[in-house]
Amino acid sequence: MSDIVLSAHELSKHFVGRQSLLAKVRGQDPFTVPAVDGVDLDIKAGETIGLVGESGCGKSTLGRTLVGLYPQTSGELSIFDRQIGKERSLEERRAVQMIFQDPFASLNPRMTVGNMLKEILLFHKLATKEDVEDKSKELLTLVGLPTSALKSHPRQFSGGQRQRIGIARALALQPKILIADEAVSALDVSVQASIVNLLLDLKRDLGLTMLFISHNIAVVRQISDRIAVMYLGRIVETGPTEEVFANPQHPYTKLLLNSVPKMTPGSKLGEAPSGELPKMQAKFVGCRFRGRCPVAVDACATTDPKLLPVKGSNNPDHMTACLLVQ
Amino acid sequence: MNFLSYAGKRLLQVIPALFGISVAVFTLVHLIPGDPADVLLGQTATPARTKILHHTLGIDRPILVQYFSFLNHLFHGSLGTSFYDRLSVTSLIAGRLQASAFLLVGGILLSILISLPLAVLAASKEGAVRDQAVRVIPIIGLGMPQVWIGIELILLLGLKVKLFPVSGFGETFLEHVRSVFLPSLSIAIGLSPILIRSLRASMLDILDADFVLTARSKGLSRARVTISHVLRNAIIASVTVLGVNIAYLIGSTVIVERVFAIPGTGSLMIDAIGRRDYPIVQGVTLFFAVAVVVVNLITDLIHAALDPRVSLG
Amino acid sequence: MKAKNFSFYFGIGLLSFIVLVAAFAPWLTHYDPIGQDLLHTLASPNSHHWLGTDNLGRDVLTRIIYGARIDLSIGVLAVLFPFILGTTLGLISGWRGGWFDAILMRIVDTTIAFPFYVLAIALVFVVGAGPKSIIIAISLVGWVAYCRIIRAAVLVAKELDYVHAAKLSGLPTGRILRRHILPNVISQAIVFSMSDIVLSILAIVSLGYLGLGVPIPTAEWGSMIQEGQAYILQQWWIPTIPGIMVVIVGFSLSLIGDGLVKRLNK
Amino acid sequence: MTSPLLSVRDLHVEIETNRGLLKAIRGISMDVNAGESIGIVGESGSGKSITLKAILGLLPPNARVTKGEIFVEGRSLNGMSDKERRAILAEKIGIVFQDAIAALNPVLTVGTQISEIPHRRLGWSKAKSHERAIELMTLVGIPEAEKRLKVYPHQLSGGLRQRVAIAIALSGNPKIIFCDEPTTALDVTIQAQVLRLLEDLRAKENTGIVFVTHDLAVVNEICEKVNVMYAGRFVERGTVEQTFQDPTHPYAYSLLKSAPDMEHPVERLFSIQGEAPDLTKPTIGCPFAPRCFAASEECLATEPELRHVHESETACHHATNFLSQLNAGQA
Repeated sequence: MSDIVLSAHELSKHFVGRQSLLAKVRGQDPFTVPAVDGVDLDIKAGETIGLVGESGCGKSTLGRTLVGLYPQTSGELSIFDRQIGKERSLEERRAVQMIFQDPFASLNPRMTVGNMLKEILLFHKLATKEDVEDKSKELLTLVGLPTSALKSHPRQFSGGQRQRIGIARALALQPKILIADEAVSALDVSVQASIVNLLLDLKRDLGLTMLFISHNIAVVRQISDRIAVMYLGRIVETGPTEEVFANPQHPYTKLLLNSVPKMTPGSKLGEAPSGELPKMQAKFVGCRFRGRCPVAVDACATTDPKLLPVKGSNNPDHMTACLLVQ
Repeated sequence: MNFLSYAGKRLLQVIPALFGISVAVFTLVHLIPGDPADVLLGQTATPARTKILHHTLGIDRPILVQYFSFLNHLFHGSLGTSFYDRLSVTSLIAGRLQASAFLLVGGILLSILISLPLAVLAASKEGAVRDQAVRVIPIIGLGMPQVWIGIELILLLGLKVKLFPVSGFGETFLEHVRSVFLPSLSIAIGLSPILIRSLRASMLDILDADFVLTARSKGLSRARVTISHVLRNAIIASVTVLGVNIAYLIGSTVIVERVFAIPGTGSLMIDAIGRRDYPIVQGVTLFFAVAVVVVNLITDLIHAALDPRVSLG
Repeated sequence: MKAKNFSFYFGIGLLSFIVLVAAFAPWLTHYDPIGQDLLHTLASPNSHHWLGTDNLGRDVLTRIIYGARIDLSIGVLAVLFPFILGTTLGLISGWRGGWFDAILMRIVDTTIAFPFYVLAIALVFVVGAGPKSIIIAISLVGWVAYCRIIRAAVLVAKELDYVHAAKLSGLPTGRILRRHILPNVISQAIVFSMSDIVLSILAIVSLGYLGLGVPIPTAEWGSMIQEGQAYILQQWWIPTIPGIMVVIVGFSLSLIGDGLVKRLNK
Repeated sequence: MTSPLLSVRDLHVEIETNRGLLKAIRGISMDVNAGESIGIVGESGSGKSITLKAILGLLPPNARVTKGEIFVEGRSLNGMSDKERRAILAEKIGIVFQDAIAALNPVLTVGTQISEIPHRRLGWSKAKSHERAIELMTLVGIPEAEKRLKVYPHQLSGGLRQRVAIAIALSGNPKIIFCDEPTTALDVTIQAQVLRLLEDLRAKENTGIVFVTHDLAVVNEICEKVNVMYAGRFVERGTVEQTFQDPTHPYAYSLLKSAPDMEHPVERLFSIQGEAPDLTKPTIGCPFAPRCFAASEECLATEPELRHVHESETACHHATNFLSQLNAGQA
């Protein structure tokens, strides 16, 4: 069994705009938004991949397509080399779980924490009536919560504690891979740190494989082994974290990294990037970053660059989708 | 130009609703137990005469054919003829329109006059005594039957104090207004609890909005902030709230016309019910439904005209 | 907050008082609600008749009490069926969407286009007067409100992450609807049902006034107002008191409704 | 030394909530001069954005300033009529909120809103005000300003809306702009543009900035001085270099160590246990004591006042340079 837990090949998810009856009758093709437009991604067991990008780049849509909330429009998805279709078996569902961003909307307010965990454990026959209580307590301890939490409702917990409950729920199904969609973005700095530490512990103790989606680049660097940078539905650069941070190759990655305010004392604002955040168009000709790219050349207008290893880089994993660097 | 295209688009969307209404009204009348001929002929009914009457009334044809002839008549503006006085329903309704129109306009104006100031007063300081006081009105007011409000107004303002006429519609414009005042007031009192509650909520949203803070931070006087920032948003909110409650308002005119004996379309319907005059019941019900759809369309268009966020594309 | 709880319990107390009085009517008043006493017609309130007698000599207080039975029972019954039908349809159309939702929304749009009273009157006219047909008429119109409230709430709820999580854990749709969606949306329908009972009573009263309600001589607040209108000058209390009773019932139900909003959305 | 442009003395604010009376601000004092850039950093519930609103008198109906005095160029605002007070404050201070779509009136065009102060308050003619609006829009970097006068807020992107909000704040040519988390809702590259804009304004127009945020990195790059706020009070004040390099208050120190640094990932982030205190209940002793690694008996008894420790001011009985001690292996 190969060590690639989850792999996507040429994966796309296009949202079709609502079309008035009239437009349908006239046969106009509806306005489609290619939120995810041909993404290749392989996640190895025990690895944490950080997926970064600005709003509208499609990182959350990619996450929700991988987990199965959105059916993919085209391309293949496979877990341990077994391809999964649009309808997933229970087994396949259990394999990929998600932690959500908003601590207040990710837990059913009407259910106690205990009932929530019991419901899924019993449904998937991961526990029997007798030992479901103990199993639930184990999960709570695993995420650093008191076992007394079983009897309380979500409203009695702080933001950080609710995220821990969300993690416990995801882990209850013993998933092969966990997808964290902006899991710490709604938390204060101090609470954020405790959740990041928890995820790092789980990775160490359980060998957890994770896709960590976030717009917060400092947090992503803290937690990821590998980084993937997304822009307008495509991965434009990917590679080991230290490698990408040390010498970013794709112009957008460079722009992104030096736009981030730094903590080191004395560091002052760099040159301000120009241009607006572009809107998603139905079709792109040539490289999608051309409009804002400071080093664009004529060729960029015609060829749509693929994700290829960086020229002359000693690490084959370090890939980028830019003509000038392949 | 694109406001007109927006209006055109909205008009197109109204057609399915009108079609649905015509089907509903048609089936409604055809569900009536018993045979209209029995009612019309009464004791003199004989199989032969009933058969002839069925034929003249056209109710011996298959249901679908009847429906299309009903639609056909509709397109030519005829809602059939009354069983009793052989007059066309359309002309009967037209005769009563003026009274209903006065009542409706009076009801809307008084509702706004009562509800808007109270809602703004309550929303100006949430939780204050005046807010609590205004919020008691809907709690008590929701339980007031329209009929009862009418009768109490007759007692208090009509008979005891003789300020306003308690029935009829009068001849001249001035008499119309005076005689429509009490019924409009009773509609307004009936509707205000609902309006106050939703208007207050919309006012609170506006007054809590950050742009009011921005306006105040500009050092503008309270009056200026209200006029150029709060007012326009408040009007948009009021139009929306009114639009939603239009059907309830038009419905209450039926009752009020009966209580104050006003010769409006509502009382036309009630009399027709007494005499089991189906075509009139069918015609007036259809008229009311169309009226609601039209008024809703108007409030939609006003809202679109006032609120730039409504895309006119 | 003390005040908030007080008004909630005051509402419940008031309503239960009225319900108890209506239930134990025969023990509370020995008069027959429709028994005529033509010797003492239109008597003003006195020791025998605390609220006097009406134009047929019937004891007004007794008719008010028996009237409560009719109006409250019809009011509640007329809300039950729409609550269940509206919630179910709203749940399905909110969750499934597609053609089911499109058709249902067309039906809802058509029903809403009719002013409530006009449609109720037409329906009672079709189905014939009497309590049973009033309940049918109100129910045929009333379910629409519940359907819209629940559908709107489901459309919001199904995008929340705890529903996504339930889907991801492979729970069947039925269970997700039953344990994750319904408990969170039903509260809005329950709160609305409080004011809906009042609306139903108002409809009964109005239908009674138009002669389409509960047939005379049964004691019912609407027909009492209608009959009492003629005597408004001298015996003003005959049409006024039944109206006040409806206001009191409305008042208590509104208090309960507001109290429920606090409790259910806590 | 001329008196500071704006100085706030011992500001107290209380808010009525359904959980009781919340003491949101328990004594804040600060001075702001033209051209200065001061950061107010704190986590949610620390009271940082209420401070700005309290100074400008923009508190919601259920909140009140219960104590404290505000001076503008040495003149006290206490005892002034509400109208007078608003006029003086509006002349000197502009404000930018976090969510520009909510802070701009949805039914008025961008041009009208920017030209409102010149036209309504400064009494300029309509034409002159529109002129000024275009000037301001260009100043804040809105391309084709002329064409965008007639546009409505919902038709603009997040970045452009925030620039309009800044243009409005500048329209009364204030000496200082209060910024309440202005870039939190923006993407990183757009945030960089807006921060650069604020920096240029300070350099060119000498417009001071009071910047409220929870993002320590932003304060590090744009502010000269910083006030770290906790439970309604400043717990540490000083220059950014000093405070970031060598924090002297345990909370400031912990906050700096729990924020992930883009350039120096660490093995494990420092996380502060427990939660911020509930300010509807009276606080005894130092509010941070229950979560503080350096807490002692004394901390539970009396709440420390701000005092000078090295170059910064700190409200802590055991204030010391934790970082340097740590490096020297003592803490």
